Amino acid sequence: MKSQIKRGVSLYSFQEELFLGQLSLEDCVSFAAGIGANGIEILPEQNIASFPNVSDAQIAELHAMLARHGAHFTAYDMFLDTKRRKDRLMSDEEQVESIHRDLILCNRLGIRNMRILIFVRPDILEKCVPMAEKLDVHMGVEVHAPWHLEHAWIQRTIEVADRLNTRHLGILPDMGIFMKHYPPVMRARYERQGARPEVCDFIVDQHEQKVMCEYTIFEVAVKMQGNKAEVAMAESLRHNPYANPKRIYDYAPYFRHIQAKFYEMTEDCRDPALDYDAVIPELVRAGWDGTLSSEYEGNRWIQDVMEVDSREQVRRQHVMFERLIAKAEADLAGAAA
Amino acid sequence: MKSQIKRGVSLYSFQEELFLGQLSLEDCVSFAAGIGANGIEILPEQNIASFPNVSDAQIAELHAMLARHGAHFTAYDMFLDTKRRKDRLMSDEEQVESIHRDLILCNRLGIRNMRILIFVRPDILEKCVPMAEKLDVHMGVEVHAPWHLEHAWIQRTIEVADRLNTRHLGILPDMGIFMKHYPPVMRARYERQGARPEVCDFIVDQHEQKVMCEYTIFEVAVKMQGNKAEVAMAESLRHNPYANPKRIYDYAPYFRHIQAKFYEMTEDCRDPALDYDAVIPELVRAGWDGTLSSEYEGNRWIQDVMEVDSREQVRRQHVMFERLIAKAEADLAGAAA
Amino acid sequence: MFDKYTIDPASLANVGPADAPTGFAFTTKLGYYRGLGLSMVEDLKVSLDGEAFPREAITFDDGNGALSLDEMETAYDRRWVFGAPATVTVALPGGFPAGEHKLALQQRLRISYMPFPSFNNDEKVVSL
Amino acid sequence: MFDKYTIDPASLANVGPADAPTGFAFTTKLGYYRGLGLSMVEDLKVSLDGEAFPREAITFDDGNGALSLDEMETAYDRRWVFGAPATVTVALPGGFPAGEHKLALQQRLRISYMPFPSFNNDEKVVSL
Ligand SMILES: [Mn+2]
Ligand SMILES: [Mn+2]
Repeated sequence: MKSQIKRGVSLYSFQEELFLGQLSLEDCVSFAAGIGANGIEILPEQNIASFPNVSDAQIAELHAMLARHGAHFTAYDMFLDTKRRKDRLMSDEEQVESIHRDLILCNRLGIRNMRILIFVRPDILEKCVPMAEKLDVHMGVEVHAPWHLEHAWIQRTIEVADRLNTRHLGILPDMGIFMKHYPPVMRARYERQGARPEVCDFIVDQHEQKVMCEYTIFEVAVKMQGNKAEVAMAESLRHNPYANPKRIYDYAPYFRHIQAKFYEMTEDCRDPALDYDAVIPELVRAGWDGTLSSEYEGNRWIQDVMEVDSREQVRRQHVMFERLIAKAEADLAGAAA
Repeated sequence: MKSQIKRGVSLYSFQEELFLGQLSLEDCVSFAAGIGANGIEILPEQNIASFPNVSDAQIAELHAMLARHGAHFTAYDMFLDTKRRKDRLMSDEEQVESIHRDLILCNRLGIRNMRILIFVRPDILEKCVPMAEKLDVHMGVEVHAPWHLEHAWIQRTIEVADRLNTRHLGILPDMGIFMKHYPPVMRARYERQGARPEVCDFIVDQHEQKVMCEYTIFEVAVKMQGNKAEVAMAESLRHNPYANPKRIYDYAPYFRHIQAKFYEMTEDCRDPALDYDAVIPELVRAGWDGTLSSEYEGNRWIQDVMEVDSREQVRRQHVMFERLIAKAEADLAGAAA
Repeated sequence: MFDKYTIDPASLANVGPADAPTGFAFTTKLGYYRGLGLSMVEDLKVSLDGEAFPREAITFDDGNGALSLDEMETAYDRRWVFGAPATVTVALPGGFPAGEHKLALQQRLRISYMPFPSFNNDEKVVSL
Repeated sequence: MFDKYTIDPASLANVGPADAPTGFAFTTKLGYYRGLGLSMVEDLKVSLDGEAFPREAITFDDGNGALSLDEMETAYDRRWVFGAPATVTVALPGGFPAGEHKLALQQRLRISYMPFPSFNNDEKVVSL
């Protein structure tokens, strides 16, 4: 069975080089298309200087640029500045208005998937469903660690989607929720900041065993009297639980796009931390046909000691995707035969 | 469809009266049998003074006492004192030995379900499976809040059970994991301790919305500069997430006994906090035939202002069980017709 | 969970010769929902009007023989049964002082499945 | 996430008359992974050798006109574009002191989806 999974890249992946002016938007798109990841996820607030006042001419330019490389947009990452004013939060009406603004720009950019920040309230999203339906944009709440697919906050959005029987509200999983092993790049940075190797070993082992993070934090902070870097490393566990990859199969009808978060790919194109080995087969089994969109977030863990090469990291991830998708297809065909 | 769910009571429910000597063990059993909850869950370390050296004569007495009331044992709550010695933790061998001791006593008591404390390591349990199989005792790891059925720590036990293909290792869910609403008895005690009503309102509302607890704790502790009782109440959210009740259906093959935790039943026999309304239909739908074993834990929240009446609380819960089971049966029959 | 019940005020009595008491005693129950091996009772802190007695002044007897708190730490074969009163004796020449005093007890327990000790605190105004 | 890049040391220059500088200036980028409305830049704290300048001494210009930090708080219609340098000017009669000095910058940002402010810190030894 040939899977219909598509591959792409979020421009978030190239934030280091984009920030430093080492790569242009077109460089990123050209590179992505070159590795077969021609679905481009855009963060207008990062990648379009004129945001939110984007002209038709600019949009035409963007589309022409994509066309030059055989690429296309897959998803639009929205933000919602509820604290824009210091004196008060945005009212509900202002929040809906801000999301409408993004839905409209998303539609003008020809994009049908919008990443919704996880903190946006389900009742606000409910109010945006009519506009999303009209513009045919799927609003996917980003399921980001330490939340997980089964978290009650996420279930509230699922409930709204079910109740409205709409295909324009759902989720958008960030694969950071499937952290099976503690990322070596994170550990290494905490070590450079002064965490002792034996304490790092302990924290990594506790994570490996899936011990409730609060226990580990207590052990490190109180019993071991850990230093600042050690306590910070232990506290990082709070943000990085390991969700059950099997659930990605169950919720597949609720998402059309995945942020394929990663922190580091090894030279032999393996992810030492996130459980893509378990996730990809579930996606293939579900017959899912959305886009796996690379979201490299390793730059901040290594920039203190080395040059960041986001392109090489993304390239390795896509080698892994091709390998794992092919394997899952073969396994599924084998099981069916 | 007539469900096969059985009803029972854990002696844990009567801890207040047992501690104070207001009820004897037989009083508890007699009461439980009187409300049709004739499956008795025992905590030998609470209820048998001679533990762990329980004689055959004592066991015969216990059985005779149960027989007098038409009751029987359903489950055995084990403990594991890994920190028995101050100078070191129990070795793996000592842990296995302690669990063997409990398995043997469990078997001598004629009990086929053993509650395993959640902190017991899966690899230790794996070593105990042969003995559990020999004695035909199901070892069920208590899935207690803030863990939940999908938590990676719990999944490790499920994996061991699957790998060994054994029916003698699994889980034992504590219904505290399904806290849909914040318990009024908890709120009330924090108010008596000095929490201001408006801050309590905020915390309850955040819980109701299923906001990630760390945000609420931060708001109360830092932004509102909450007092000690308020911060303690906010921190209580960390221990009381709301797990998805639908999952109880999926994991039904892995458990044979349920600790039906509750903090308070209203006069009209409703649980204002835990989502039995959603859980019971899943159990009925799964055709589950284990025991719903009352675990009343409200005493510690009210004993500062009123007499605890554990029997009345348990009675109300069983009225609710009968109502919800009958309704679920009728709904399922209606759906099938 | 049973903090408020852990001092039995009616049990207060002096010990030693009536005319020259060597201390006082009262009964207490383990404030936990199950029994516990004595080696896991890390401390029984007694204070009078806010003044704590030294650890050496305390002895414990569950009916099976008196132990110092240090001896308790290795009493691996003895258990404090759930709901069972035990006697705490405090060495204090002259015995319990006349009149009403605030008697406080803190039980510190080492519970294997909890990362931090479990404390049970009680405080009652008592007199002989 | 871009803390270490937020001070551009090559940009350091005095402002005002060459013989009587009224202060100094340098360029900085917003140390965040997207652009942000200026009203959400809560503070730009500049210090020299550990000594912080008063908030009133700082002005910000993203190329669209200089603003005091207080004015920035209500500049709802302006955004600090991702990766775009802006000029921070510090009032200091005489300009940047001679020789090497430790220049530190802290950007405090109000990020709506985070309960606490986001800080970007940079510190570099610079000279004119
Ligand atoms: Mn993401
Ligand atoms: Mn329980």
